[in-house]
Amino acid sequence: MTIDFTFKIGGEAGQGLQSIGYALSKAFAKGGLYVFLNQDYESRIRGGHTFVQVRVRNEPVYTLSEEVNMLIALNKETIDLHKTELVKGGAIIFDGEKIPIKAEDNCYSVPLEKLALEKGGSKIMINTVATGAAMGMLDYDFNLLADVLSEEFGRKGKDVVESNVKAARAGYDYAKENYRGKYDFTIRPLGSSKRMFLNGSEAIATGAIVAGCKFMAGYPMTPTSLILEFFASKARDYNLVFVQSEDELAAINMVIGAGYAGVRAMTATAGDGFALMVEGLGQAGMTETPIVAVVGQRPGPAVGLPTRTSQADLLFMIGAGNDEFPRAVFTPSTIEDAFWLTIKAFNIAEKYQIPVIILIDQHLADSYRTVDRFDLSKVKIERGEMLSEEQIKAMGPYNYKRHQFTESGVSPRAIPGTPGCLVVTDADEHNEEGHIIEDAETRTKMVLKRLRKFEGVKKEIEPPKIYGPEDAKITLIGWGSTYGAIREAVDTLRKDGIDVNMLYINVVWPFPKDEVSLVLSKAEMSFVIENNATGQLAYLIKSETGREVNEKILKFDGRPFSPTHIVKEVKKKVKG
Amino acid sequence: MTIDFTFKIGGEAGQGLQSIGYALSKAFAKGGLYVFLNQDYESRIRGGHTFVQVRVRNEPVYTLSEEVNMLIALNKETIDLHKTELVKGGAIIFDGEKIPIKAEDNCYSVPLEKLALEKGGSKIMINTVATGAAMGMLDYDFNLLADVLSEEFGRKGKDVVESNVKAARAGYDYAKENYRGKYDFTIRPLGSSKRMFLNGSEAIATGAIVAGCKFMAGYPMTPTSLILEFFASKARDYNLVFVQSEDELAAINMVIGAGYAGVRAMTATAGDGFALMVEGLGQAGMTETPIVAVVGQRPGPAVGLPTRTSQADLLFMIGAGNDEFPRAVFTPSTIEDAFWLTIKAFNIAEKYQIPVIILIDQHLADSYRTVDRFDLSKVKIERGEMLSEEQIKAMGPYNYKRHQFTESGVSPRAIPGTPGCLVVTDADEHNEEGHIIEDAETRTKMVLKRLRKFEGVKKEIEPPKIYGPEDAKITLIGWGSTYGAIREAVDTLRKDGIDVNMLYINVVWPFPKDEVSLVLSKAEMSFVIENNATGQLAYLIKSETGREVNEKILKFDGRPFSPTHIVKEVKKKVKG
Amino acid sequence: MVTLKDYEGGPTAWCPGCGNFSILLAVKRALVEMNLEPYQVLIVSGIGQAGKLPHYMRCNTLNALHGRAVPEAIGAKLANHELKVIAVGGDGDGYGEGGNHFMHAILRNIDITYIVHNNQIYGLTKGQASPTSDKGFVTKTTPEGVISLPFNPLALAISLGATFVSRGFAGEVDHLVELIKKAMQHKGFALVDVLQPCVTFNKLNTWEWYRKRVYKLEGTDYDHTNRLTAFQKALEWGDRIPIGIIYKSDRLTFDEQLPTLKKGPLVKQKIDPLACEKILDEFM
Amino acid sequence: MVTLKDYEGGPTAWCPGCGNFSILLAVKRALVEMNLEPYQVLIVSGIGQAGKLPHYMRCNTLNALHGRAVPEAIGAKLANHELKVIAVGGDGDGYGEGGNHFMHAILRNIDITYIVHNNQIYGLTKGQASPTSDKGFVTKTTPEGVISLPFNPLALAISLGATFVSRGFAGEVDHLVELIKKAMQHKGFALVDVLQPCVTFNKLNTWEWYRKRVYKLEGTDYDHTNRLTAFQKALEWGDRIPIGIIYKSDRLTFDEQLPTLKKGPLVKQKIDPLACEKILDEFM
Ligand SMILES: Cc1ncc(C[n+]2csc(CCOP(=O)(O)OP(=O)(O)O)c2C)c(N)n1
Ligand SMILES: Cc1ncc(C[n+]2csc(CCOP(=O)(O)OP(=O)(O)O)c2C)c(N)n1
Ligand code: SF4
Ligand code: SF4
Ligand SMILES: [Mg+2]
Ligand SMILES: [Mg+2]
Repeated sequence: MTIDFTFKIGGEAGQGLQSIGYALSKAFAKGGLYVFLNQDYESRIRGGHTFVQVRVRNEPVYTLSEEVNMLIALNKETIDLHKTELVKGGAIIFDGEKIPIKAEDNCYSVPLEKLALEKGGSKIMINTVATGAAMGMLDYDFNLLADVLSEEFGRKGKDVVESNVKAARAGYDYAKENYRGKYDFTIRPLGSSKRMFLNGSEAIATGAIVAGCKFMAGYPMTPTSLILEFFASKARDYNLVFVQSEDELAAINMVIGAGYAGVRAMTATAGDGFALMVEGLGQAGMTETPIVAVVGQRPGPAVGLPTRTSQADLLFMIGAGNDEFPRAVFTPSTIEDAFWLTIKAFNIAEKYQIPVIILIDQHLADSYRTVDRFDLSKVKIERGEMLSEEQIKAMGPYNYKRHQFTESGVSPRAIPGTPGCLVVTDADEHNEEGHIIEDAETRTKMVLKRLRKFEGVKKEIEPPKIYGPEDAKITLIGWGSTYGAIREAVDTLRKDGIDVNMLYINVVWPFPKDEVSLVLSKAEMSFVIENNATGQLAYLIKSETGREVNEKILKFDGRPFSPTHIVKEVKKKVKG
Repeated sequence: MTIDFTFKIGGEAGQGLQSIGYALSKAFAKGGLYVFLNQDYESRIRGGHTFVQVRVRNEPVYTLSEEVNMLIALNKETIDLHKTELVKGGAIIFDGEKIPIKAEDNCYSVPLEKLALEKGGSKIMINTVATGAAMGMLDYDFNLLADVLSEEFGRKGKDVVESNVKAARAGYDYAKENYRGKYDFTIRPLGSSKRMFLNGSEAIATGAIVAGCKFMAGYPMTPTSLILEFFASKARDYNLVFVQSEDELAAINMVIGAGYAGVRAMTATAGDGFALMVEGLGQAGMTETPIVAVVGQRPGPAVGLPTRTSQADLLFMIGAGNDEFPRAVFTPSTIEDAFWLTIKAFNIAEKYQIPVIILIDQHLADSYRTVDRFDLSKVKIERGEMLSEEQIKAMGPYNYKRHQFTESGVSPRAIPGTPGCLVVTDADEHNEEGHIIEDAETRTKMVLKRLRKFEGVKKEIEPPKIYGPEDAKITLIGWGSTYGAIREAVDTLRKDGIDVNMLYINVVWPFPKDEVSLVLSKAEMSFVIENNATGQLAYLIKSETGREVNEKILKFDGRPFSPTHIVKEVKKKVKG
Repeated sequence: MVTLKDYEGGPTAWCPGCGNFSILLAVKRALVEMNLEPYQVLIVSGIGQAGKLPHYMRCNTLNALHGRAVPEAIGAKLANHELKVIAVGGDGDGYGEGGNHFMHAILRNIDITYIVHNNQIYGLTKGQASPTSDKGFVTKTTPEGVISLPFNPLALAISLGATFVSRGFAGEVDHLVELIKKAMQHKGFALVDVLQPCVTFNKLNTWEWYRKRVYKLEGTDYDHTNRLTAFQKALEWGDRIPIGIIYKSDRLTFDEQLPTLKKGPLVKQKIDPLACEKILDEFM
Repeated sequence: MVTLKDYEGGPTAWCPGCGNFSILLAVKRALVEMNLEPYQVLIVSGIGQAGKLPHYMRCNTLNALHGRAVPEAIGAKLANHELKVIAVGGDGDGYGEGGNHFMHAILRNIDITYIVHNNQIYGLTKGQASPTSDKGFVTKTTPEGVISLPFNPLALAISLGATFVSRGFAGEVDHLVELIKKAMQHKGFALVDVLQPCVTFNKLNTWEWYRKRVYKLEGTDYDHTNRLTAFQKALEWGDRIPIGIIYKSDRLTFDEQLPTLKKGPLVKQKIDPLACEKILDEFM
């Protein structure tokens, strides 16, 4: 049987919607099902309106769905706002004792608060009861939920685990006893899973640790604070240092200091915070210091909508900084991509001694998905030309030149503190030794040396991938977190007889000019799909290839694309 | 008789070369001649090697010349380095008592130090003696030089004036008596001039004051410190406030505060300093606060070559800031342009409530030229929609909405402090009142409202100008300070029978797409000429028009273009 | 007569029980008691929970960038020094991101009032350490506890020659109202650091924690005009935490020292290009 | 044995007579007297005349951005705490552009030495006021004289709990050598603010001006362990200007408090992807 079931859990900030969503997801994941979880929240801690969506499938899932099968409403507003999103036969779970509505057929009242107090001993358990109730409605295996609760609350002691399990059980039993039969949709485990369930931030932070990033400095900012927090939480066990800096300027400059000293180092911020790091980016470029910066996009300009998603910083990333220097900008599309591109970011940063930007957005940062466990044996650590103590010795005392002219433009690195060599570099223009200069000739050679490195970077970049048949008539083009939505839109459109494929760009700089040009030359019609108002990828494609994309599907309200939305927009243009 | 005479005055920093150059220039300007002065200096205060070039013509002059007619050498290094630049018959003036060289035919020794001590009473007068000597060699009207010295030293008292005039006279007489006859080139006044002699920084600072800019905040940085200093020096007389801020972040945010409060306000920095203002730029975009920022380019990345020239921040200016918002980027080509575009910058900033960037470079900032006096009666002050107290009253109490939706996207401004209205704005996304919001609908409308303003800005921009015949076969394209060099190159090339014109872009954003496209469609061959390593204008042209410029003449060593260099490069490609 | 109703704003987005509500009330009450109309007041705020304050009342509002409330307030004040300008922000906002501006505003002695909601935590970003977090405090970014010394805004302000240095507590609204009024009446840069319980993320420095420790300087024989004892007082933190005016002195403000502003606010100065001919003369 | 020759660098670009020469000499002498090899030392400098210092000697050098020497030094120190890390910069660099980092480095008590060439002027940019310029000082940007109070780095440092606060004078090289050595031996963030005549642009605070006023604390009965009297001493500026250690105390450094660094410098830690399987387990 095909399962494609979406829960929407709505209420106020502070009601613990996220833990309902997470517990449900984990329980399904443990049952071998595929899960996608996304969050919509306001820039506040309590109150307002917020929701979490959990989509469960028996096949891999890459994105959210607009069609809701079960609405778990912790307040009345949720019902008012989202009732219409329910599919036919979709259920509403709510606490009828607290939310006085005219209960229609699909409204299943569960005394959440009462059960929480009775069985869990506290109102805090309301969300656990709700989680249990949802599972009961679907007749899912309760033990898997119990496992999740044990893991989640294990740290807090046995008592806490027990009362949570009891509360969940109470909801489960209540729903099952009262509504099974009337409500007959069922989800069953597919088998025991070996999949992980994590979000983009966790994937990047994990990728960084795996890649050997030992130092992170950052200033908290949505949507990348979790990257900092995750890294900080692993400091003791993995020999890391995290510094919460006084501002973003300090963060990137600390990272440069650490990179100079020979350690893999990273910072994470939002586009607006990155605006404060632009000078530092240039410093990394000038001193040829490898650094990695994660930039999480959210709507702007300035502070904008702090907790929402956006893809409007693409051109900013490519052009940021005075004068010209090589950089790479990665735009991971999925959780897996986020993990592997982070590792690659460190490799490229060190091999070419350049800054690498990992450009994500709130939607990728905050959305969870079930993915196959990363195979760590496949991780390659490439630190580039790094001279050993022996090699330094062989050069003769103090003959090392940090910015030596080479054919590739890459000058071997040395670790400051190595006997017999000095590592000298400068934010000013400098000579091979790293000392400040004024003359035109050295300047010209240094500029060319730095720019030459970009040729090497270009060769490292894998061509963008096509999803669907190579020779489709219509090509949908995207970058970043829209991968899932476009991919599913392609599936749907093809089913509906529209010959479409997807071109996906997860490295926007160096831009894969030839490949994109080739694909566009083959397509009869092309669309870009972007979370911005002007079509920045379309602009970049035109700048780089001279080719115009035919249509733009743009959205800049801070909310992610759904496949349905894309399908509708494509059809409008294709039929019209 | 045609006069085209170049002085090169060389020596160490701190020897007062600039005052020689300036005094010579002013004396020629007073005699109705046309003068161009450019400076080459290192990032140090004393020592090293530095020079000033003064070019004098009997016709308007727009740029420097590589051919030196008279080398005024205050040290031996100057002779060693620049001797070869002398034209046939070119003279070297030096102090033979101090610089022991084998005097060749064209070497005219003047005992500068001796005369300075004897006649001026101090070694400081060496440069005044040298100035006099140069004038004596050319048999120029001494009284004009005496006038300049009186003006220059007037503030310091009669005695100082007198000893300077004496010192100059001593040099003048010595040269005339000893070398006239042997050296027979002469420059004579053309009549009494009504021209100004000023540099780009002064033109911009003056333009700002004329435009009614009342507030400037800035952090010193070459090459725009003089703009700050000039403005500060006029504070008392013109009712201005200048604040030297603790850093660039403070500078732009103070300017935003002042702009919000209803005052025309400006900051000035270099490209590297602007890197610290990027978040502020977005804040101006988001809050729709008019501000003007002058950015002086110098080679980078990071600190680079602090005192040299560059044009490598073009794309950075256009793309800086998270998310999308309208801005204008002006790239003045000449002193006159700098003045008039500064005034226009304030008008556009206020009419459309956007940030406007005036992008210059060290060469324009520091180079002086004789220009016709600005006709201040032609200055138009356009403050855009600014509600008066009466209009506010008429709206009814507290009905004013700072970010009201309008067709043009422009919402009328009000001065905070006006009775009966509140001016509310926010770095977060906001509603018409200016209060923070979260909803998708308002967000979308606000983005579109802001972007709509750009359509208005586009209409304000004058099309770029062509120099030379409209239908020339070859078009040379430039922006910013290279105007003069390209213009003269066009003249020379045309004389040499090459059918060339110049397309000059002094507003790069909004980009004059249609006009540039048209010109390119007509030209058989096109060149961009830029002080950067990748050809940023060429890239922008391609991005905007889809057209490829055929050739790039690039230079990124921090030194300005000369017409000769351009002529040579063009000929290489045209003949080849 | 101005009343509290004149300052009534839209719905708030703060957590129930948050100390910010008391500060909001105190600000409104102070303005009412000073009989200022909303249009005469400009509040420039930073980004954070504290930074939202002006949205929840009625007055001219410039909600600035995170950390930049002070420079934007300075720009506005110099452009129109007839406005009553208050800058508002959080401890992260003002002492972290905006630390440099804070210092230099003190040196300039610009005539604005700066109210810092000091909850010793990053509230809006959900609970990271702030510059004022106590040592050992476990937060999301300091899983092993804070290892830096807490930033002491009062001692710092006194060290740099601030002319009005005070501390309030959200749990003492009447006292806070008086402080804010005095700060606004003071000529020069006036700091009001307000201890503000964050009930959601700061489980260490709670209402109770503060209430137990806080005591008022008013009524004691404390002399807030002596810089040295003020410095000593500013260092007091632990079992007893003083609130009130810690230090006050007089010194010319930045605005007073600008000859230009004696002729009236910049914003009211005419723009007259033709009056600039003299500048051109200099170039002739 | 390390000698001065080991530290000999290329030609300088400073003005003849500039106080920077003495500071350069003092730094070299201190390093020699501590018997440190150039490869063991990292100097991170800002931008300005002062920032050029490491180019004129021989050691590991990271010439950072204007105002950012301290954060870059912190990053380098935490990455390799076996390096002897000195940060160097000017007064504009460190107290203007870099003011925020200065404050927070003090709070962290990172184990680096920070030498500030305090010439009370912006030298490299040709004579604008600096945060430490005296009131009334006429410069290119303050044609009517400075109207802000001068920044007092020593008082500020003491107010924030700095553990080593000192002032030297370029005219007292032997004394300065000792100060720098003590600062480097000190565990924690050590400030050495050095009065440095700028002979070209600062015609107020000249060699003579300083020489007349400066006196050494060493040899007096001054006790640099008392924070309160230290604060008082830090405020002394005018007819008499103290040089020497103003304040010294002990407190755990940031680096000492990081459990990770007990296992050796980060830069020597192995990279081992396979050791990270446990993190993945958490997601299962
Ligand atoms: C430049 C920049 N960096 C980071 C942020 C993210 N941010 C928003 S509020 C905040 C800190 C909130 O703490 P605080 O200033 O103490 O205010 P509170 O919420 O506690 O009142 C941060 C880091 C931002 N908006 N801008
Ligand atoms: C971000 C930035 N802003 C401004 C400058 C220009 N700048 C270079 S040195 C300097 C100040 C020099 O003064 P100080 O730090 O006191 O050093 P000094 O030259 O006096 O030793 C400035 C403003 C810069 N390089 N970078
Ligand atoms: S998070 Fe803390 S500071 Fe923010 S509103 Fe809630 S209680 Fe107040
Ligand atoms: S300008 Fe001043 S600080 Fe700079 S080198 Fe010259 S004397 Fe020294
Ligand atoms: Mg806070
Ligand atoms: Mg200085």
